[in-house]
Amino acid sequence: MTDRGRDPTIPFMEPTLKDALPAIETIWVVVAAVLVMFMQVGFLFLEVGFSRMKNAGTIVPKVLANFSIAALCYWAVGFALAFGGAGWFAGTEGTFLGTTSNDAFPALAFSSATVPAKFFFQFVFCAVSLAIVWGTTIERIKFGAYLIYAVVFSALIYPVISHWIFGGGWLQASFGMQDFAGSTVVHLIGATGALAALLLLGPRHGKYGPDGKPNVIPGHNMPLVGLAVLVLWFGWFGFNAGSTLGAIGGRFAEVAVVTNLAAAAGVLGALLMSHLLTRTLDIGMSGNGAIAALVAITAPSGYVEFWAAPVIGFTAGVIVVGAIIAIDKKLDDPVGALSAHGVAGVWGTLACGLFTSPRLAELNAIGKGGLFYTGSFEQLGVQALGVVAAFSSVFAVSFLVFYAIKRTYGLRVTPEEERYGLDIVEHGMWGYPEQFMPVPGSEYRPPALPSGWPPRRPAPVSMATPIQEG
Amino acid sequence: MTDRGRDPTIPFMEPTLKDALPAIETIWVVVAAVLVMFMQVGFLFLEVGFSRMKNAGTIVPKVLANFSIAALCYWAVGFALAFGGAGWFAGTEGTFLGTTSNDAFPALAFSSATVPAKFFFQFVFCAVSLAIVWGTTIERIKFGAYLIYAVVFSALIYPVISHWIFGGGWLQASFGMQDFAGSTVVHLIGATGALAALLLLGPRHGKYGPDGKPNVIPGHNMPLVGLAVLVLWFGWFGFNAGSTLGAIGGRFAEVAVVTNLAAAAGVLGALLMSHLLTRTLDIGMSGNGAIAALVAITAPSGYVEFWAAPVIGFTAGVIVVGAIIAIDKKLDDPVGALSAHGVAGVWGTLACGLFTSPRLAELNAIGKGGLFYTGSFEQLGVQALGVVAAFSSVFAVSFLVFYAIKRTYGLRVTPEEERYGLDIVEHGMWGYPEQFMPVPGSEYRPPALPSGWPPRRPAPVSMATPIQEG
Amino acid sequence: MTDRGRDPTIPFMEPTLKDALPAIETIWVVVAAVLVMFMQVGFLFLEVGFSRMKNAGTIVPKVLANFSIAALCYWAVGFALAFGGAGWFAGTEGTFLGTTSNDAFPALAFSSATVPAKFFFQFVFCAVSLAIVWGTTIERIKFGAYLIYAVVFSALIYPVISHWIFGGGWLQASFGMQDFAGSTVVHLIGATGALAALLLLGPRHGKYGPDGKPNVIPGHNMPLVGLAVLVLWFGWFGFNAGSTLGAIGGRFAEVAVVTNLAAAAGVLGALLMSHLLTRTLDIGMSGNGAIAALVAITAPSGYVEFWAAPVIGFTAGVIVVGAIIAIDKKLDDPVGALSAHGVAGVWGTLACGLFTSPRLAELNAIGKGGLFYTGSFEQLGVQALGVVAAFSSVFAVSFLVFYAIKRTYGLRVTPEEERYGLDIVEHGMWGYPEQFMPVPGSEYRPPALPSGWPPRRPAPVSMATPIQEG
Amino acid sequence: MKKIEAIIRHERLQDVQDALDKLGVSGVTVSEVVGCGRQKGYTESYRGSRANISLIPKIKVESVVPSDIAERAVDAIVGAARTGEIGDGRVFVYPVEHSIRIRTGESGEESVRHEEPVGWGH
Amino acid sequence: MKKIEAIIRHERLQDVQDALDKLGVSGVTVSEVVGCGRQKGYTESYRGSRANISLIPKIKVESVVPSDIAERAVDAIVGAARTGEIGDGRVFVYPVEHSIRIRTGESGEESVRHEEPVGWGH
Amino acid sequence: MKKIEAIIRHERLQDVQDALDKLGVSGVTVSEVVGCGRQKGYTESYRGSRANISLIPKIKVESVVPSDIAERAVDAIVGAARTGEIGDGRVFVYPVEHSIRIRTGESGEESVRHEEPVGWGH
Ligand SMILES: Nc1ncnc2c1ncn2[C@@H]1O[C@H](COP(=O)(O)OP(=O)(O)O)[C@@H](O)[C@H]1O
Ligand SMILES: Nc1ncnc2c1ncn2[C@@H]1O[C@H](COP(=O)(O)OP(=O)(O)O)[C@@H](O)[C@H]1O
Ligand SMILES: Nc1ncnc2c1ncn2[C@@H]1O[C@H](COP(=O)(O)OP(=O)(O)O)[C@@H](O)[C@H]1O
Repeated sequence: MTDRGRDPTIPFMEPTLKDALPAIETIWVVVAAVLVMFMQVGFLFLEVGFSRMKNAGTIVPKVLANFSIAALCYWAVGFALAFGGAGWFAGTEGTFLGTTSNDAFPALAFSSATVPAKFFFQFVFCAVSLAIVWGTTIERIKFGAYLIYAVVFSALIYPVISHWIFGGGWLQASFGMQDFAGSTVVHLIGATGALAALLLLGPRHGKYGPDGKPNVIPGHNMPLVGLAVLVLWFGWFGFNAGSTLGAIGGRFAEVAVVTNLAAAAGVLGALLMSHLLTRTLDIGMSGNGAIAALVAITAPSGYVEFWAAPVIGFTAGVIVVGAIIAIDKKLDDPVGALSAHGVAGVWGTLACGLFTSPRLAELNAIGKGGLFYTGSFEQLGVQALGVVAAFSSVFAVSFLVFYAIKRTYGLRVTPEEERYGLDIVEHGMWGYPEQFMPVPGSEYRPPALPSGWPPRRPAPVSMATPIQEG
Repeated sequence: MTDRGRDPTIPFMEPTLKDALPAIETIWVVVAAVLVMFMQVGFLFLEVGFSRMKNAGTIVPKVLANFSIAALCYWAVGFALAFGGAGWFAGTEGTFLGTTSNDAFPALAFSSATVPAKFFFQFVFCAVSLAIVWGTTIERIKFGAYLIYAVVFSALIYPVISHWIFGGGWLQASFGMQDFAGSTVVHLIGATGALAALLLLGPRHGKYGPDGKPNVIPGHNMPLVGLAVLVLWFGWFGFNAGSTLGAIGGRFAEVAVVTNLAAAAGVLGALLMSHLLTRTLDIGMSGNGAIAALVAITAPSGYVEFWAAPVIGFTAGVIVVGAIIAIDKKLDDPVGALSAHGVAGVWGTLACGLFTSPRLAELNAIGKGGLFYTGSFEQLGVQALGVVAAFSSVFAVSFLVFYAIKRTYGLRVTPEEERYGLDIVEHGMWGYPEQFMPVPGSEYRPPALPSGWPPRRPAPVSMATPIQEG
Repeated sequence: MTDRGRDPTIPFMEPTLKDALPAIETIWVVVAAVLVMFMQVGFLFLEVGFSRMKNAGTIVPKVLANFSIAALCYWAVGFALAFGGAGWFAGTEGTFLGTTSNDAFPALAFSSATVPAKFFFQFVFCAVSLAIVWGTTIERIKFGAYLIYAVVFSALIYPVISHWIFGGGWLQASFGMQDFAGSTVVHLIGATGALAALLLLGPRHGKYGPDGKPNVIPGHNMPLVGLAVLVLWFGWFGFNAGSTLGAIGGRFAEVAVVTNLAAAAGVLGALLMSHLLTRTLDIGMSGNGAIAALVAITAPSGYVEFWAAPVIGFTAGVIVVGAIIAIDKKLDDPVGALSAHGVAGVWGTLACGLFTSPRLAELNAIGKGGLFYTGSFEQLGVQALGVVAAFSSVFAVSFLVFYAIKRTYGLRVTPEEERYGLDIVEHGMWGYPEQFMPVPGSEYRPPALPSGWPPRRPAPVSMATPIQEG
Repeated sequence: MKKIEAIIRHERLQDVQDALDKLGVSGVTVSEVVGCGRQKGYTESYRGSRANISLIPKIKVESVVPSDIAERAVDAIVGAARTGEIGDGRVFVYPVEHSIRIRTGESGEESVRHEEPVGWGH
Repeated sequence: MKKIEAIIRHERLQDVQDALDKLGVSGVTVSEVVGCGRQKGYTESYRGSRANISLIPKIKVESVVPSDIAERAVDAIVGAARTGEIGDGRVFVYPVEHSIRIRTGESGEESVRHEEPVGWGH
Repeated sequence: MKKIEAIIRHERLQDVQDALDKLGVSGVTVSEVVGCGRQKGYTESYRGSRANISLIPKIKVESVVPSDIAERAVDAIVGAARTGEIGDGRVFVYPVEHSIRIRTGESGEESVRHEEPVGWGH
């Protein structure tokens, strides 16, 4: 609360349109940022649901610690590197948010939203990208490894690449690469880090039999996976529609519709594929389909017409199921991050080269129309270049960092620790204690009430017994 | 990200008030729509929490598939039928959102929010209504049945009825039926479909003993039911307050307050009734009370003064408990959809005929004041007519559709499949695998740590043992 | 839906800037209020996760009932007492929201948001404060005790104290106490009530051994604790940034950034301390660190520059871990409410006296700069006074109320009831029935499928067996 | 005294309880087990891989009965638990040397006999 | 050797463990069971219907002990598990033919004897 | 007939099943137990307090076998379950008086014998 109202010494001046416009833009950017921040709940439960019970608890401090490290690093240097100037490689201005003048961040200057709002929005993007990295590593990575890589990723890797594509760097400025909300910048980058980590980490104990065949290690809680998917879907309206960085002109509503149409088609594509390939409707894959479609539509969301959205999304849903099954044969990716964020991220980025409508390319003042409008492969080529550039640079740096961690601190818990589970080993307690140990006052099960207890309760009545069912 | 900022060739023109006003309206509509979309989480966990563990997983792909089908069908034809013109029976314009001109959708033209925003908002309503249908069918319906009915519902049933009452159709235009946010349009329609499905489906195996007495088949997770209720409550602020389709004038804030007062009274009404009728405070019913009150206030939320809200809500809370217990004697409705959405939806719609304040009827330019203001039964009659018209048409069509499904594809899994559970039968895996099977590396329980493991851990210390408790 | 659009008799007048400005402010206030309302999910799962399974269900109706009682009481008298006038002790105008004129609520008049929006925002604050009270009481308090205290708290205690500090009462007006969003008003008050309840209630059976040593009674679900923490974090953006009661000027975005930086530092501080003191990374404490930091930054969020936020938050994270361990030696506070809301609330309030920047003190027109800017202890003294005044008055009244409850209705369930668990005793059913009893059709485990069932399933294939793992 | 241990299907539990109750058995102890024998397991599918579960959930019912009614008890269980399908389970009989009722300390056959049926679960 | 099997209340487990430990029993195996006997079940209420639960959670404690201490072990268990309320449970004693310690392969009474108490759970 | 009861480690279960299957054992019943013996428990830490868990999860495997193969069955189990670490568990052998296969009613040794291995879990 402030007290301006009560203080007569302060002349109250009626705000003008000049005050109203930035407020309008800023409200939408902040709301969108808050929605994106909430996506952390999605990543938390995607990993919890796809883990075994003995490894479910550790994901909580993991998510909190990663988000926190990213918050501080992105504030300290990340935002400056990403948007603090129009250099081809990286920005320089605005460490520690030292300046909040819109001109200091040229690539974001098209919106009159305030700089702190834009900073907040860009930070939550960084946090999403970082969260994606860990999907391949659950149930065996050492907790400390998170902390080390998180610093490098949020202070260096993500900011620099995002500068190239979002911040006016070489891919955006010189080539006109189109990535409206980050199929490449956020999702492919995260998945690339995930791949580097996985290659050095290896599969979970028991994932592959002596014959090399992949075994089933089911996640312990599918309803929570469902929560994760819907929460991510919810947050994505901030993610894509917020990337307009403003509300005036109303584009953001169209982006929201495009996003939703794609996600919907993705679910159906994945369910169809799952039924064709596995003769069952895999629960997790229906969710992966939604996520893959959301990832795929992220880059095109600001560049395509409504009709293209279901096409892009459905394709993503189909691709992701195939990718998960194929990758699972050799690489142990419990949540499907490589497929849903990596493969789908590539598809989404390339999709701009196919579906971008010239009208919107012009409106955004980046790149040209896609193949289906212009018949030219130019934009498609630019998109491919961007994918290659982002993937290769992120992979190289990430592999190096994880390799260094492996050689020094160590990347993976011991086989015994892996068998006992990360919760008890890293945190001294199970994530679901009563599932694993006697608890005072709840020794396995609480003791039974004596008959007629509690007195308030009415008299016994017969309960359905199996036979009555038979 | 766009690049307008960096491109000198684009003259930057300062937006005017004409640009600002639609942006303001659109922000609120989009935010409200996103809140309503999130209600899917509520329906997911209402059904998960009220199911047995063996049937909890299937609800995830069910919710995703239904939401997705609705998204595509409502985009293709639903929105056009509902709002694309002022015909008495249905609209025609705007299939596939082919036009985004506000004039094409007269019933929504009072708001300057953009058409895509309005479309998005109306679609999530359709998705909520569809989600309600399935509450009566859990734990025994075949997955395919969802998909077939979802198409008919979101492409035809919901759009046409909503046109009658929201879209300028006969009930709204010729009779002035009042339903601000859809007690009838969204909730009663959904519950009606649920009734049709239930009648053809029958109760869960074991629900009724040989003597016909209802047995207790408790849902497996009450905390998740609590999550569902709070998430629905949260989303309802978008649902009701968003139905103003704009922020200018500030009515939406009053609607939010009205909504909250009603829900609060509903919880207390339900707890009171539960205590009177069952001599205990039923956990699920406290939640049903909140939902019933929210459903009941949905129609009046834009038509009544603050004082009326708690009255309407409390009554709904009282009614729903009685209805659940009564219905349970003959019909197996595990989540209480018939009571919370159907009975309460009827009550809420009729409540307009009692409590609508003339001031607000005039402001909304629909219908007249209610009995308690005008002493006239006219509006009450109109409301009753609307209820009958909506219920009978939806019931007829839905029964037909489900009957056709039953005769062809089949509506219900076999008794064996029902016993095994839908998760393993439809999806090949349990929703909570470790509760049902040994999992590699977690054979029932993870193996114990040898003493002193892990080394980082401090030396043993005595733990509370039952005797110390005694 | 309204029908203004279709009705020709209503002249449509283009809104002006005078209409737009309040709409902008009101949108943000309502959105913020909805975010804060959602924090109830956070409190629900904080308590569910930290309870034993036998006591998890009761928390659902508890949260619903408390929120509901607060809604009605705050509407009836609370808001009037808190903001209905500038009296030194309490306000008087606006019971039952009888007036919605901005002038009737002088302390809030600085914002042009509508009164219903402001009311809604202030109510959800009251509900948060009430929710905090119960953290110390879980697993043994009688349900009825909630209801009685909730009335007194939301109708009297909270409104009066918040008037002193938010509503233009003596602490704010005469002393210039700084509490931007309620470290004292909301969090310390709640924790004070929690302390009073705990002292009269005593520890859970078995918490302390015969030797007086605290025993481990672990909460049953750490992933849900993680959900709680992220949901609270999410809601806090409405809590702090919404306390600007408006968007124009853009301060709210800066407040959001400050809030996030503090929370992030809090997580890291708590993890560090947890590792130093317990040689493990306690899952729950990482969450307590985030909450403590959010509580601590609540008061300063509108008064400090970016740099101060991580300092305040980190300190809070460090403090809370020490406080939890220290308090646990004598007082049984299962969720750590005394530490995270009480101790951290005090720290946050005092922090204004250290870190408030003169620039912002002036902008808010309350109090002076902090010690580190002015070198003067004046503001620090004022803050200390505020803490003492709020704590002592709330403690006195709350202790009295709980004492009265104890003597009359009774505060605690019987030892037998406590052993059986509150779910079965108060609500007649377990929160997780299948964990405790055979359920028709799910006798412990559902029966197995015969081989080859269901026919759609493909032929058996070897699964990872422990030996293959070895 | 004899100990009768039966491995049965979940859905037959209530019948078995009733049958024993009729014979005047003083009580039964029930536990969840998994087992394998002739009955084949079932197949699961997850993210494209498949697994075969061979250990099938069963219910184990244990009751110590006076020697004189042991045979009838076995027949009662077999009758109540049979479905004729593979997987019906087994009944085993073991010798018991002592039996003590903790509450009263009484021991021997008396401690495992009672008179009229109690009606478990009704 | 004898096998002692006791069905007891959850809250008496630690006492029983301690009592056996004192006697130099080499170990115990504990499992969760449900049972019915004289003790009545309890009633639940859900959405207006009511159900009666007859199978009550108990703890089963099994220990194989040398014949010479079997009697004392039984008495120790009865003493430690008794509350005097209905539902205290039973103790049964069975003959054992062999016992092998897997780790060492040693068999016979030696494999189920040990010297000084270990202090389980302390 | 003899009843063989083995308390083993989770991770040895599949080996023990296979070993018994090879011997032509007709089936096994498996249950989860916790136990204490020489093997020490482990320590947990929660919000600053510490607790020591003494009851360690184990798997109990029960199989009734014809007397003639009892000895070989015991050896097979011991061989399959041994790791040499403290906590490997025990094998106990008890006499069995009758065995009935519920489905067929056939009783005696025949009811617990079968011919070729089934390949449980493969
Ligand atoms: N020899 C045995 N020892 C112990 N338990 C057995 C034995 N044989 C069978 N069982 C138990 O009986 C259950 C049913 O046996 P199975 O051979 O599958 O069917 P059926 O008894 O109808 O032939 C198995 O799952 C197992 O738990
Ligand atoms: N004849 C029996 N065989 C096996 N277990 C029994 C037998 N009689 C009682 N029990 C077990 O002992 C428990 C307590 O027995 P009950 O008759 O309820 O109380 P009490 O032993 O005090 O008379 C029962 O729940 C059951 O598990
Ligand atoms: N006398 C006994 N009676 C019943 N079970 C026992 C006995 N001794 C040991 N056990 C079981 O065997 C398990 C392993 O025994 P332990 O002494 O810890 O290791 P080891 O058998 O290698 O010496 C224990 O956890 C317990 O379940």
